[in-house]
Amino acid sequence: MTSRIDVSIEHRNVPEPPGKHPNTCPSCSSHYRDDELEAALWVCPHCGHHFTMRARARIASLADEGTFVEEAADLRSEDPLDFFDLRPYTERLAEAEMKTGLGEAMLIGQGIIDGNPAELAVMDFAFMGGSMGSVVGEKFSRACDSAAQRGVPLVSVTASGGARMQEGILSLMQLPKTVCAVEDLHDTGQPMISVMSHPTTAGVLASFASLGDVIVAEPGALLAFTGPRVVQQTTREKLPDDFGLAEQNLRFGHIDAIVPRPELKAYVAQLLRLFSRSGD
Amino acid sequence: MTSRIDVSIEHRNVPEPPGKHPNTCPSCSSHYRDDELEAALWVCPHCGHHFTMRARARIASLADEGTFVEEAADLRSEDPLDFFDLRPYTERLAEAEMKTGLGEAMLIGQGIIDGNPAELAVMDFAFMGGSMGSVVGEKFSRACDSAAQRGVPLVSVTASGGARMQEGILSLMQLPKTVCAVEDLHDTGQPMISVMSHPTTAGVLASFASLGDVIVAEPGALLAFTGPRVVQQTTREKLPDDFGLAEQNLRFGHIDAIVPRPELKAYVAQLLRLFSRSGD
Amino acid sequence: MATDHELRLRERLARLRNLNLLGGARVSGELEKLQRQLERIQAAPTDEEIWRSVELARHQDRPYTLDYVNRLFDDWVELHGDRGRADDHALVIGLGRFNGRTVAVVGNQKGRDIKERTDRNFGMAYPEGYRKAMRLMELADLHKFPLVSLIDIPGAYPGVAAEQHGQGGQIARSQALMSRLQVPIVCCVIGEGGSGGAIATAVADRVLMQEHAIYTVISPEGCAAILWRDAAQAKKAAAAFKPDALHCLELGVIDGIVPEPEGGAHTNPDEAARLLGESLRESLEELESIAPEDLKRRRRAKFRSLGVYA
Amino acid sequence: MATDHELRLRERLARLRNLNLLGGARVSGELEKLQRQLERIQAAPTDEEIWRSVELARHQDRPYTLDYVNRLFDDWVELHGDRGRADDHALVIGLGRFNGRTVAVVGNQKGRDIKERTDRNFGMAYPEGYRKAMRLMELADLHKFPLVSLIDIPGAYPGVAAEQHGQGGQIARSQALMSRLQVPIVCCVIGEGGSGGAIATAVADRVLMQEHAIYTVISPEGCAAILWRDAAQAKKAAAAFKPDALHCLELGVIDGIVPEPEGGAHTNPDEAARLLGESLRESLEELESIAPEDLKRRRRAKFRSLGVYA
Ligand SMILES: [Zn+2]
Ligand SMILES: [Zn+2]
Repeated sequence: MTSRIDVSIEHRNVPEPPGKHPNTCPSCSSHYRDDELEAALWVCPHCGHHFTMRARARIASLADEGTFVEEAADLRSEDPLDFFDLRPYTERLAEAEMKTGLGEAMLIGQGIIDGNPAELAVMDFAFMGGSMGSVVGEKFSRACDSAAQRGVPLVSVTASGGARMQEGILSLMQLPKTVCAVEDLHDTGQPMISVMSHPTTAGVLASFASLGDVIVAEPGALLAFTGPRVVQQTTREKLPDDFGLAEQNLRFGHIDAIVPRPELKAYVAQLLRLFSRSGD
Repeated sequence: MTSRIDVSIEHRNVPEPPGKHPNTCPSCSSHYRDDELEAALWVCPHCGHHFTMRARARIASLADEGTFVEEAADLRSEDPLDFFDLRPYTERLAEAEMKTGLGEAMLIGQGIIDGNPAELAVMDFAFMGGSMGSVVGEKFSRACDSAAQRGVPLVSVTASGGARMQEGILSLMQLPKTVCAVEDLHDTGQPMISVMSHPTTAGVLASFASLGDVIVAEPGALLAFTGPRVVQQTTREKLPDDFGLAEQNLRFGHIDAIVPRPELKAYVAQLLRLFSRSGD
Repeated sequence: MATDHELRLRERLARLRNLNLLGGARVSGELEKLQRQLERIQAAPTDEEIWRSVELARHQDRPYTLDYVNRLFDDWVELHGDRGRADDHALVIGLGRFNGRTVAVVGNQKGRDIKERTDRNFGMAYPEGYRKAMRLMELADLHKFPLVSLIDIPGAYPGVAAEQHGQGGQIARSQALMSRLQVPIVCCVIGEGGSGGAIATAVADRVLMQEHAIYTVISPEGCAAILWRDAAQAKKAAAAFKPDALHCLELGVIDGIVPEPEGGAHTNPDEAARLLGESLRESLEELESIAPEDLKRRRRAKFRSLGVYA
Repeated sequence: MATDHELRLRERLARLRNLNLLGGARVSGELEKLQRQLERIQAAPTDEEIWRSVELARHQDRPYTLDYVNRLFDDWVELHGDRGRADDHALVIGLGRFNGRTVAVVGNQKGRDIKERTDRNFGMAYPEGYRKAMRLMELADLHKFPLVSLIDIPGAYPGVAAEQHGQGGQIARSQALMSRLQVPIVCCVIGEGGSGGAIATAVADRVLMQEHAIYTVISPEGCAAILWRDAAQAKKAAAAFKPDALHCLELGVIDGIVPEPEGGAHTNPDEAARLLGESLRESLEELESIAPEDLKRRRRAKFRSLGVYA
């Protein structure tokens, strides 16, 4: 066996350096109470830094009040590989559910966005780093079907470190699974608006998230297949300052726009109006 | 009016520096008699330089003996603009026909290549620099139809400095015209093999020549939309040594292969076999 | 600033309007009819008039794509990038609401000041720009949005990187893609329609030109440099190859002429936009009843008919 | 050089062959049947056996794509380039004659010596490589050539330029394109099927793995580095996420296993090629009678069914 480049490419990109309080702004070090950040859509009122946003808060910020109807809420991961690293997968799952109050790293359901009916598929980074296992793949796939059946667009909001390693190769299979689901949706003529929030990396970036008819990112979001740490470790290259960030992705032509969170709902609603068939 | 970048982008790329005898190899300065070069397929026996090859010689080198049946031989250019530069267009046309024995810069017709029936569309640089006017466009377009009707592939061999300026905007319209013809051919399931010889530039490169299912170039051929002289004059950039040459195009992913002329017939025949529907 | 020349031009165009050729920017798809009408026009544009159009088409205050977009399309969202390597600012793409329905828009974009001109490379797209346009075309086809293409490009960019990135091939593929689309496509040359850079996004069901736009196979300067061996003979070259709208109409290369305000589009951008909007609306309405497969077939047949030979 | 380990492995595989699961490289598309058969297999691969496959899949003498191509396809013509920016040597494409008809072939390609390894970037494609693959797929679809995809890639390349050129998006789009093709697609993992780099060209109607190939969501070293915080625990990681062919078959991720010669493919490349050829032939024959639209529909349905949840 010869020496070879290490190719550990999927990798969870931790959004904030560990140790700091989650409500301390990593950009300007201002500190906030939960309710302050909640009121500001988790955007630092001082410097504009976009904190990672939880899935339910995200839905509340996009869907008109009281319109969201969750779907497939009961789906839960199995442990097809009997996976055990330092702890069993089942234990990690239970802990994640306890901690987040969510059954998985994605919520899907029907909602109305500024008067425009849509299907929503929203990820939550707090649930095992937003990693994509069988349930995330299945939920996204069902969201596509629900959108197709009701003849409405799909709006996805991603936040993911990549694959769910504990599901092994089945995790990789969620890439083609979600890709095929988007293609089935497209065949019915419905669009997908992809909103990439921090971080959208690895398997999620390399599948459905990149297939949006329009791709919008939040400011400062890391959007990379391989995160900066692994790239640096592997290639010893000097990385550009904005390596993998939304701003770089825009410059390189990968995304359509960077939209600050307070303007996101109006922006998405405008797109939904433009894509609506009825022409109203 | 502000000062502006000069955008004289179409441009005849003269294949050999003027003044030298045409049978003197521009690469190694060996000199040959016509019959010597003819016997060597107009490839320098000393250094391998590929001389520009006349259309009838090209057809003889590709089609099995006696199989070529020319089509649309009677088409002649009109002078829709009453074009006059230093001399009238009509005079230039008459002179070109006298000099080359050809009615236009392209010959088309049916032929058999190593047993494989095909349609041929072959350009001749000696006729007004292989420029593409209405007749070249129409002939190419008819070649596509002939291939479609007979259910055979099209093999094009290009050698062109670009647009026929004397036909003004009609010359530019030969780009979409030939592109649409290729698309109509493709809709019938027939392929086009594009052989690019020196030089294939400007309007011909930016239309049908680039739409080959497989694109083959001859060694050392200049394949560029804008030739090196104009690029240098306009941008003052230092040009790479192999700027625009087939070798650079291969490296940058624009073409499939560089095939020396003596191997070209066998190579094209192999492709024709692979593309043949019957599977034989 | 209406010169004698402009007045004469207006007069001739007024006559043309009476012929119902350009009245209210009327566009006729029937080439034969147009040609019969043109035969009745005695005076072809003079060399001076042709050169005046070259100057107006390049006028630094002439409205550019975004000037029209902002006036004509509601709910405009500009999209960005070729989804590969770059976001070419010499070409803008986006979606907007026009005449009550969503259209996809692609347009060449020049810059106003030095900085913007550099950023937009004087309106000359790189190969990445054509890819960006193709990305929009595919979006339009998938969602059945009519495509509006505004042309204003001096020519494809003569640079090392543009060649290395496959300029010729991308221009060819953009045309090929347009020939496959099953949605209505209306194109208008709003300034310079320069060579391969222009045709890359001009394979439309209806091709229009503004009154003072020019549509050329090569810049007058480039033509003069080659044929007269003197770029200063540009005026002579323009007179010889006739890039003006009337000649293009006469040759069947375009389907209609969009009138400009007195003195040229730059004198009254609002009015220029209104006139352009009328022509686009009329063209799109003509096309919307045609079956998608027919659109494609007719589009190809139209371009395959262009050329004069015996 | 057949070790004790290898002998045990051969023995177990001989048993599997008796179950008619792999006999003559038989491939069954019926997942249920396969799973019933698998239930009868008492012994799952041991941790040692899994690691042995990791080693064999990466063996420096293992046959690569071109080794199979040269043995299996007549009239082979390698094509080049993404028709845009580059010709990525980490991935080869071409046309060849197989079983009497023309097929399009795409395959990852590693290098043999230092120079070739560098030239082929250790088999790791850049985004341009995925574009090159897509170009071939479009050619195959247009001309109705079945597509054969051979997978042997450690993983997508972790480099600055790869990110700047949009690696994630290209991998997504390559999968999307495969899900739209209307020609039969057969894929075989012939060495390492590493993560996004592998799946980019693996959306096939029939997905096969060679007996000692591995198919992974992340390299064992990468997994160990993240979960155990120690890349040296790679063997433990491999045992946990089970990248071997039998487990992949059991999970329904692949449709069949292609036997290798005694001791691994590298011990007898001719025989390995013969066995691979048999499996490809069988798969293509199964698929050729299916209507194009059905192929596409079933392919999508198959991938959409993958996953285990409650
Ligand atoms: Zn802050
Ligand atoms: Zn020589």
